[in-house]
Amino acid sequence: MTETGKMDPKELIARRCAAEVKPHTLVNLGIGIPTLVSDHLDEGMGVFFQAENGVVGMGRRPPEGMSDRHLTDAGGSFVSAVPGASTIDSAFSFGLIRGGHLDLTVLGGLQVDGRGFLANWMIPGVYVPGMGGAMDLVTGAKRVIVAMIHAAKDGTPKIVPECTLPLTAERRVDLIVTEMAVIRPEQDGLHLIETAPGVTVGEVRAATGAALIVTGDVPAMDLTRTC
Amino acid sequence: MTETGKMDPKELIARRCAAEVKPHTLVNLGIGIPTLVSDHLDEGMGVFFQAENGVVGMGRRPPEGMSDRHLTDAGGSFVSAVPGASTIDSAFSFGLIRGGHLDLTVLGGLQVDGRGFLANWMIPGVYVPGMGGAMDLVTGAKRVIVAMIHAAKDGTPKIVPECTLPLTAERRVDLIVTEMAVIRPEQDGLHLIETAPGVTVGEVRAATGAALIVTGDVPAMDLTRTC
Amino acid sequence: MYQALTVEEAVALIPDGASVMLSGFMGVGTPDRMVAALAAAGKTGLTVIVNDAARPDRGVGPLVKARCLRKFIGSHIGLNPDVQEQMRAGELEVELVPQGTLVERIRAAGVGLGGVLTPTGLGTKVAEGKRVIEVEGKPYLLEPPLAADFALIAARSCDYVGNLTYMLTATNFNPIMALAGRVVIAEPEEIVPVGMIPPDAVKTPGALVDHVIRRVA
Amino acid sequence: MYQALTVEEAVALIPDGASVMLSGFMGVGTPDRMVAALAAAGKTGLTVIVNDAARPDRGVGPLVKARCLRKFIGSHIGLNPDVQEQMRAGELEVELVPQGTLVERIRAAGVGLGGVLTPTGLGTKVAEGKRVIEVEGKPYLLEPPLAADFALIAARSCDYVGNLTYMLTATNFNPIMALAGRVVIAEPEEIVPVGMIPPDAVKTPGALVDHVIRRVA
Repeated sequence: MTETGKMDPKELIARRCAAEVKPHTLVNLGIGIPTLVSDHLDEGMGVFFQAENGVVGMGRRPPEGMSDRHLTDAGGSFVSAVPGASTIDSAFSFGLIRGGHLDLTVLGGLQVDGRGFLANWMIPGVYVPGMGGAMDLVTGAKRVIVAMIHAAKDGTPKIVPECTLPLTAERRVDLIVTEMAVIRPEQDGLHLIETAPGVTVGEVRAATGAALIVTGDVPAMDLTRTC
Repeated sequence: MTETGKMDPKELIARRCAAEVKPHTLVNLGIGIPTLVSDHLDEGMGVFFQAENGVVGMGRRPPEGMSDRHLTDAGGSFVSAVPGASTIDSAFSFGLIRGGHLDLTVLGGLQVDGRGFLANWMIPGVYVPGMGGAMDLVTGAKRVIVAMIHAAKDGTPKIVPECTLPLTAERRVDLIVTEMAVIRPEQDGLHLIETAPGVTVGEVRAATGAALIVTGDVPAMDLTRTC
Repeated sequence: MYQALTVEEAVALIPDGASVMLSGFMGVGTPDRMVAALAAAGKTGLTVIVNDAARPDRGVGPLVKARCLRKFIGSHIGLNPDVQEQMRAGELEVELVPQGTLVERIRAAGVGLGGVLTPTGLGTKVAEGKRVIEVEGKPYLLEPPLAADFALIAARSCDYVGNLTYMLTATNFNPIMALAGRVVIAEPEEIVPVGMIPPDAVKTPGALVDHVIRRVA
Repeated sequence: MYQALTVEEAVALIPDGASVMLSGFMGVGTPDRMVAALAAAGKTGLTVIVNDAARPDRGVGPLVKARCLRKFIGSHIGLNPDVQEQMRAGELEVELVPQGTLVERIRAAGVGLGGVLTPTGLGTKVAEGKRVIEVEGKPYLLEPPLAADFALIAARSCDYVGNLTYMLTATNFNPIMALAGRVVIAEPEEIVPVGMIPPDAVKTPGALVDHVIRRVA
């Protein structure tokens, strides 16, 4: 195993996702792993982070004592605003999302299926948090990346032939990034395009419920690359 | 003829319309005669004038040299803003209009018919200015008053059994104010409720193309009354 | 021009069983004084339209805890165990609406449109039982307008003609809900003299506001 | 971050035959420098989406006079004899749209909605050939979204991330059109350093703006 192979799985996923973020774009990061993505981006890239609650240009959590209850992220946590930030109402915020003005959203997932469809908002009878802004994000963002741990804790695949959990949208997501692999859903199915350092194609296949298309050699994730 | 009977017909109409304006309301005045209505209102009434181009709390034309090209009415003329005015974009402005937030609009008319329907935006083949905001105003305002000269210059009635000109909306307007009469369209037809000073019911009937319903004595307009 | 009301006077206007829009996002930009007073007054049977259930002590939380609600319409309830519990017990009806659809449904009611044609929710549980309308070859869900008897608005500043400003992310649903309540009650952090809010800074014109809550003494 | 363009560079981006949204209301809040440069460049076959035809020397007027337009989509043409004349001569196609419908159609395109359900125009010439959709027992006209290749925006202030402010009634269609142009070009009166426009004063976030026109030297 390489040095990066020992990386915390969530950190690895966040770092790989960061390489997908292009300079001067508008990006929305979901809660959980996606939130970590911004830690791996250079502040000089000119990326503006949007949050559903109405801020474009969200910055890091401010130092203790410098927070304000009028400036929070979509989870209600204190944030700061970068120079050039703007604040908008919820209709405008979802206008940006649904209207295709958001270049990228990185979201967590409960399941992704062979069609590239995502389920990430409820487990009937078990967990019903509500969809919040997820359905609009998956429907409207120019690019959707699902960032998630590859399999459930008990080993059950989260990448499945067809979602058994309620869908978030009928849209095919653009990329799935896990601690094991990078998978690109296309018209003909799920393409395995990278494996994590030290992980074999066979190991990814074993942990995946859906068929994976492999074309030639599958390169290892480059975790040093940025866009 | 009384003193008020010698009043300029447009002034008479504007003055009578002013009596329909209630304190602390939001009012939109169309171009032409309706614009004159504000001259007959006490500035202390707390009436806010809205213009389609996005001002709530429009004031009079400013003194020479104090105008600004960023503050105009819907005709593009310089205006001022009263204390407490606000400016809004066109979507918000028509949101107020269509959404039923406008208490009253006073508009000019080409024809009004026995159903109370208004035509005021085009004469096919002759005059095609476009509807501007008129269709939204007539559709959305809580109360619509048509302020117009009773008959065309050649004596042709403008109040007709059924509009021959294209309708502005299918909505029954609330009141018609002319220099001869005040007429209230209702479900059963047009009720003649006031005559101008010195004008007889017979004279109004003669100048009107639609049937008028008269119940008992028809009082003369009270041109001193305000709301 | 408004006579500012006490929070108790304002809350007395709201009957049991009313539908109430409540602004705020995870409790940020929620009119907390009105929420507390509604809970204290023991209102019952309210239908609340709010983005999220926040947490038990934030946003709509106190109204849930005090069992004031019959129905909750919103986009997220994941961080409020009280809602989950009352929902499972059949005491609270919950209607989950995608957030962008929720705000557009409220806006549609407020600006006199007949509904929302949105791609969001197509092919999901949200689409069940709803009409799909095709426009220029693309399908959209038809979502109906959503109005309420009352809209309770948290403003930063207010003047005595009712003009409102909001601050940063405390804006969220406020300006949209202020369009869609049949009675709109604003709870500002401060009330300033008329003319002190520049016209371009007003986010909700006073014409939309029916009542203003007095400052804390 | 933007490299501000000269007005000529910006206008060179717009090909003959393009559809162009042009903000302004009777010429107030119209990007006049871009209009003049488009006319001077002799563009042809443009479809312009604009509230009104203003007057011959204002707003879209110079583009009409220079015969740059193939089609005019707007709500009012009554004060521009050039439009009336070109329309009667069959040289200019005119589509009249009620003003509130026009702005909502533009907004629908900008915010990803499938169209507008409006009561405005029902039972009038405007309804001819259009679908009527009934929602909760009430009829509404279905009006399709309206996008354009370009949106030309007149701003008061702009910073170098493209955030825009507008002033008073020069706001009008600007913030809505800035949502609906595939390429958005802003012509500000002034360009200020990043961070000088408070977040709550921004009316169009820079993320919507593709190009900014340089100040007059």
